[in-house]
Amino acid sequence: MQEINKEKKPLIVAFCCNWCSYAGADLAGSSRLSYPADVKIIRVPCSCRVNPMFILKAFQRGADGVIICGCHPGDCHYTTGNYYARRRMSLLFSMLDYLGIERERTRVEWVSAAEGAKFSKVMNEFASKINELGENKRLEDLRCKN
Amino acid sequence: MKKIAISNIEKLYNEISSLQELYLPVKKAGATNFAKYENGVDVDIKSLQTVKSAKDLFFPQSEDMIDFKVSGKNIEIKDARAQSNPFVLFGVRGCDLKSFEVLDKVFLQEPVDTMYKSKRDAVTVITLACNNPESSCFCKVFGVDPANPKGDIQATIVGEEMFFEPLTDKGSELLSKLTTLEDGDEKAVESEKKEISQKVEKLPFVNLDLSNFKGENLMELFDRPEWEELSKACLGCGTCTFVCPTCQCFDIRDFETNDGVKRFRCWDSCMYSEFTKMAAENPRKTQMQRYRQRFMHKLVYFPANNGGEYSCVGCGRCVKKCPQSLNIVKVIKKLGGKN
Amino acid sequence: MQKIGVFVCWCGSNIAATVDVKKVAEVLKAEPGVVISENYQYMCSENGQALIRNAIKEHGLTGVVVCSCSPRMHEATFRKTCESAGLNPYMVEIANIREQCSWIHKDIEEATEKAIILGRSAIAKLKLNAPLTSGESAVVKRALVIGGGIAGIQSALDIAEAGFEVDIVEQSPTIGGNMAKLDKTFPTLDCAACILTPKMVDCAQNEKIDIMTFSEIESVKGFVGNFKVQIRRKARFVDEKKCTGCGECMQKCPSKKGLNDFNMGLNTRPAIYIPFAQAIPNVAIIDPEQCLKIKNGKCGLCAMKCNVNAIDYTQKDEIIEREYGAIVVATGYKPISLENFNEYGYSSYKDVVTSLELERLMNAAGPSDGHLVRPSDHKEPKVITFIQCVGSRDTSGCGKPYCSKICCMYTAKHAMLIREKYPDTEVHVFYIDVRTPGKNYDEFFRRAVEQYGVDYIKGMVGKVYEENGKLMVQGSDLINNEQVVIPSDLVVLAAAIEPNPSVRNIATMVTASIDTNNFLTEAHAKLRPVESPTAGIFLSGVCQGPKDIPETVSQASACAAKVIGLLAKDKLKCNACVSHSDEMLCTGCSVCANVCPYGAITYVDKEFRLGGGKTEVRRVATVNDAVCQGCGACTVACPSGAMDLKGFSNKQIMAEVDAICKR
Amino acid sequence: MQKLETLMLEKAKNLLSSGEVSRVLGWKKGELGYDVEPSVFTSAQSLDNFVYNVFCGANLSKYLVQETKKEGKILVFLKPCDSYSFNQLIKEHRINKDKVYTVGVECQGKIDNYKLKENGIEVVESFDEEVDFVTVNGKKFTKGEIVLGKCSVCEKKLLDYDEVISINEKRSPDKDRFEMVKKLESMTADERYAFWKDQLSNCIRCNACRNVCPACTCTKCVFDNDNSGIASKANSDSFEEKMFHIIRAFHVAGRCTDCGECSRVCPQHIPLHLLNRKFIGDINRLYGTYQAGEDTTSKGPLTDYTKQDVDPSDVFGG
Repeated sequence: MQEINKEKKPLIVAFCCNWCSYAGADLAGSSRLSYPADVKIIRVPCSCRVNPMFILKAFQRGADGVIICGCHPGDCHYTTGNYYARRRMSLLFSMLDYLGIERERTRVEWVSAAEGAKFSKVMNEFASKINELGENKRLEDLRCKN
Repeated sequence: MKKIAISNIEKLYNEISSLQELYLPVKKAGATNFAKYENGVDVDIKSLQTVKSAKDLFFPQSEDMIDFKVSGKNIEIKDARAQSNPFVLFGVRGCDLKSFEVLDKVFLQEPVDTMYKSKRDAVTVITLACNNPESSCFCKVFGVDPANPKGDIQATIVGEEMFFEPLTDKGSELLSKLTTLEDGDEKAVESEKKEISQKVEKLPFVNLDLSNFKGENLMELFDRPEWEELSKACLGCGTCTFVCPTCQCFDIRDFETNDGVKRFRCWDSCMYSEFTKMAAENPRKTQMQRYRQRFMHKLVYFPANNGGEYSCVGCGRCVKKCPQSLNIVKVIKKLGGKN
Repeated sequence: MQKIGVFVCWCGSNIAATVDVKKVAEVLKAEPGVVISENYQYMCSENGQALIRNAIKEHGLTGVVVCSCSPRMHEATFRKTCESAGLNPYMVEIANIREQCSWIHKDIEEATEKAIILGRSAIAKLKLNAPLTSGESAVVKRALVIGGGIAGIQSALDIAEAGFEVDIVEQSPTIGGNMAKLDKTFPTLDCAACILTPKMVDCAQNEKIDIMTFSEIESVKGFVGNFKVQIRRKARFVDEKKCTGCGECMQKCPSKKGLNDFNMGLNTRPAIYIPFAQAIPNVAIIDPEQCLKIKNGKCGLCAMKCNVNAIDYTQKDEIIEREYGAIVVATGYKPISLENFNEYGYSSYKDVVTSLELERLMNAAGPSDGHLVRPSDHKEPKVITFIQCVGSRDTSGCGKPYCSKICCMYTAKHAMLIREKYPDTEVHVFYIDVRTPGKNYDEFFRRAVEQYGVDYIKGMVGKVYEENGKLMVQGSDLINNEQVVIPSDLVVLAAAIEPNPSVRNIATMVTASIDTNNFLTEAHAKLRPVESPTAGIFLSGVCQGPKDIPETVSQASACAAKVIGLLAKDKLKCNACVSHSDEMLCTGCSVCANVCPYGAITYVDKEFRLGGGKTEVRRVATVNDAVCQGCGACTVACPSGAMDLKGFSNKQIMAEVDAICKR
Repeated sequence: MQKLETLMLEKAKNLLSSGEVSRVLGWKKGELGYDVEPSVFTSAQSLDNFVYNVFCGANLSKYLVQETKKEGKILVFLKPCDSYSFNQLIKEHRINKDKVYTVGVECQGKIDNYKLKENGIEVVESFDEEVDFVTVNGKKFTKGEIVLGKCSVCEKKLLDYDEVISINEKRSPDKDRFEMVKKLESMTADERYAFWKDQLSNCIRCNACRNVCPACTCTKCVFDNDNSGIASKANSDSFEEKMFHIIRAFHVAGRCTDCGECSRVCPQHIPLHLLNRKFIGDINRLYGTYQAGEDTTSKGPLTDYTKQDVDPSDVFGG
């Protein structure tokens, strides 16, 4: 544990659907298209698997930004999953905004398996936005901070 | 006897808080609760009652106990109990003051609850007489005199002035340090107290009969069929227990932090279906059983074990706050005797 | 107590050049639960796999974390490795430290730190993994084909050819569908009946094929490999087994005023009839609305005339239940109703016809014995005007937004055939675009214009009205930029086609998804075009989208190949990462079933013990493992948290979140 | 208005005596005039305490989840707002409709006890209700002054019932239902954050909002379930207040009928309905107007979609 650099760097949790976006992230990797190491990816079968609880939990634990990536609408491996995800996230993000939590901390992007470049671009942009915003103060749980 | 003009009272708050931390009723987002006095807070001594009772100061809703720090396969254990500095609790009404006696019986008996005790020892209580008791008040039934709450210092509002009378050494010591106060006359206070007592006599629930609530009637009361109807509308929420000044049940829980575990205790409610979850589950399976437990505890079990002391102080918070208008008065009227 | 092994792969220098793999292995070794942590040059190599296998045996590992390339690359490999060493294959987690770490970061310290975190996250998830086994279900080796048009016929023949039994359920009294009504077919101009009827006969004669005409699907239950289907065999009042199709009854029937559906209502037929000469089955049917015996008990001539006693006026609908392993939907199309297109005068003038009606008018077996005459006065038309895209590519809301695809070609065919047979007839065609991609299609169209002198006018028709016994077609000529009015004898409308309306009901029964135009949705637009997203449901022909005959036949055969592939299996291995419902938490609210794209969730009333000898019946969800594909939509829709996904459980994902956020 | 009560009582007595129903779900008189409580009556005699007046704000439909599991049929009186919750519960298979006899009753708005207290009324000795006014202890109020928040914006109608008891046309709402939501939306993020921080930090996690909510009928709530990963009993940190209320609002999104019970029962007067109403407003705006509980069959907005739905990034119009 002592090896880990404790200097406060932004932390971004990315939920990627297995079929498109996770593959897109892999393609970004095999194309050597870099993005900040602040981005950590969690593989889920589909964007519709992402429960708002996971997103809040990530913020509670100290994430500064959360991004959900799925197949483009109409291309879902499970036909309709991302349509549900789209509605759920639209409402959730709007609610977070309503509570005064910076709206830029959450994002949904559709990235196909062929869009390695887009994946990298999205992550770079998102990471720099989160860097600008700085530490997540409005949805933090002080008990989790060391 | 000391006094201050109410128009000047901010000065008093400032003076007290320069000596010790001061907690008093503060209105925030439309609700009044005890909170720390700080610049800019909206002190509310006009409201008769805070939503949460003053027990919050000794037995807060949630309180850290132990920290476990985990590093690789090592665990380090740290005492996380907060040390309490002396503080002043201002604006305590007679009912809440009475509740401290009840809580002391629970927490200060062996084994002493150190977390409670450290805060209880640190406090100087300034009580406040109730100029205008409400229809939901029935503290007199439980032997409380809302005109004479015996704190370390007893405060009474008379007209545009507030009077202070020290009743303990702790009270005298604090009062002697307060330079913003001037000398006051006892007569005004006496007549105010009389007026309050007269008001109390006119309250609708002032003559509740408790005579049935005796240890020897325990089984009979337990089996009364009226519990079913009394509890029918109960939602099983914890409002009554959380606003109650004498409810003292808690749960001990662990919270996983980023580098270990925080063990804390927090209020629990016997009204919850998850309460006293044992190997299998809550032994009280129906809401009726849980509802009965709460009132049997306050009116029968507790007095049976504590020299006849009821663990209700008649503050009437449950009367005001129950979402479906169930409350202890309805129970007493049904089962207490000649009501 | 968990015993976890961590295996960090160098991937040659792919990982090792930017990630300090030794350090990663060392740091992860200190994690609670980890008993062994190794690094190796190529974990996927035989030696690397042997390292894992040995460690599993030596240390009695309960789970394995491999820090390597993407799980999309080698997850299957390492699962097999572990399985061969006796560990459940689902007790393996991969930390992607190549594609998502070493390849995108340059700084060694940074990449190493991230690799450690990804490794921790995998460990955290693995600790909550449970051994999973894929369920198995038997396959009923029989297919159901819904619809007996050319698509259904072709699919059925191909499936039967492979040795499996097939039932064709057709709602009309004969198979053959729309193709049977066509005269000639493009681009070769061979006669439709000549190529279709032999296939129909093949079906009838194939002992693997059971044809159920005048029948409808009543209900579908079950799932891939195990469908239970109820079929309503509607009463035809003629015993199919006895009737020889001699036709004697038709001659004698006194009630002859029924509209002949087969001829698009252009002529009449008796109450007892055989739809057309080559109908399969070649069996009569009675229209009860028209039959005097059935309506008022006075007649019975046909029964008297029938030598084989096939007539049964009291016959009732019958419901039979059969089991199938696969279902092919081949419900086809119908031309749209033209009631929204009054400007073309279809309902006002007898001589405004649809293209399908024209097919019958030109067909030798049609109402005019193949002699092209106007329906109104049976005179030969001298000027014929075709109007294209009637209701196709129409975004006004009156018609359909899509291109019906077949109209350009069949109109060229019609024009050509008319000019060929009646060279003195003038033929005009109003069109928006002429779309003729396809083998020999454009050549075909050009022949119509160049060789047969058909007058193609680019422009829309404003209206059709009658003047002096002529149908005046008023339209714009966009190329010459002028308004034209063509006095015509016959106007032919290329009506858009739409999915057969029965498909909606069928889609609901088989839980196949359907698009806004009522076409069935394919599992993948490009890669799985003949499968529905619902496992075991296959799409053949126009029910999936507009197609011409060659395309339909190719798709029907492709569809059959998929069905054969399924029926050839004895057992189906189900997806192991499926949803499941915690019955103690489920409230039976149905929210989960509403979002399930596969219809995998059903509800049962179940009795639960409440304690104290009391019980309570509650409605709870159950997931069919064979049908669930594991998307997880239900898990988020479920407010009580009763629904969870194996392999990607709420707790597992939250453990990953926690591990990532620890720092 | 007292006439309504008489008609209802008559109906209850008739149905009980005819054996059509074995129980009646309604409201029972309290001790102070305003402390009316929901109750189940089983005999004509017990109906002596039956009451229907301006203090019957409590929504009765949730009680039917348990009541319809019992033997026999139960008569329930449903105000317009209760009816929407009732329908939603039918849709979610939580109530057995065969065991309920529904009677829709007219409602002209129910009094908020807190507002009454603010006006110095401690015990209700007498009151007179008109459509637009109510006179309590001789003091005349316009309805807008003292009715529950949910009633001042109520647009709900009487729906389908076995029977309806109604005399007067319904009072029209005093204000726009989304007024406060819009006001919050027009604030800056900092202002909104400050507003909710003040409000939610008062939360004592008594669960009254959850337990009264007719959309919260889970056998075990995720917050009570140690296995859910988000179980919590107290707001030990400011995060947990938000977590609880966001997740709760999300779980009832598309299912919440806006019955306003959450705000009515909150001991700290947190305007919790503003969270639900935010979702309702967003749903109406983004996916077309939808009123949960208006029918018993339609798909809820979160179990439905269109291909043209906006992306989350476009929700804010920026």
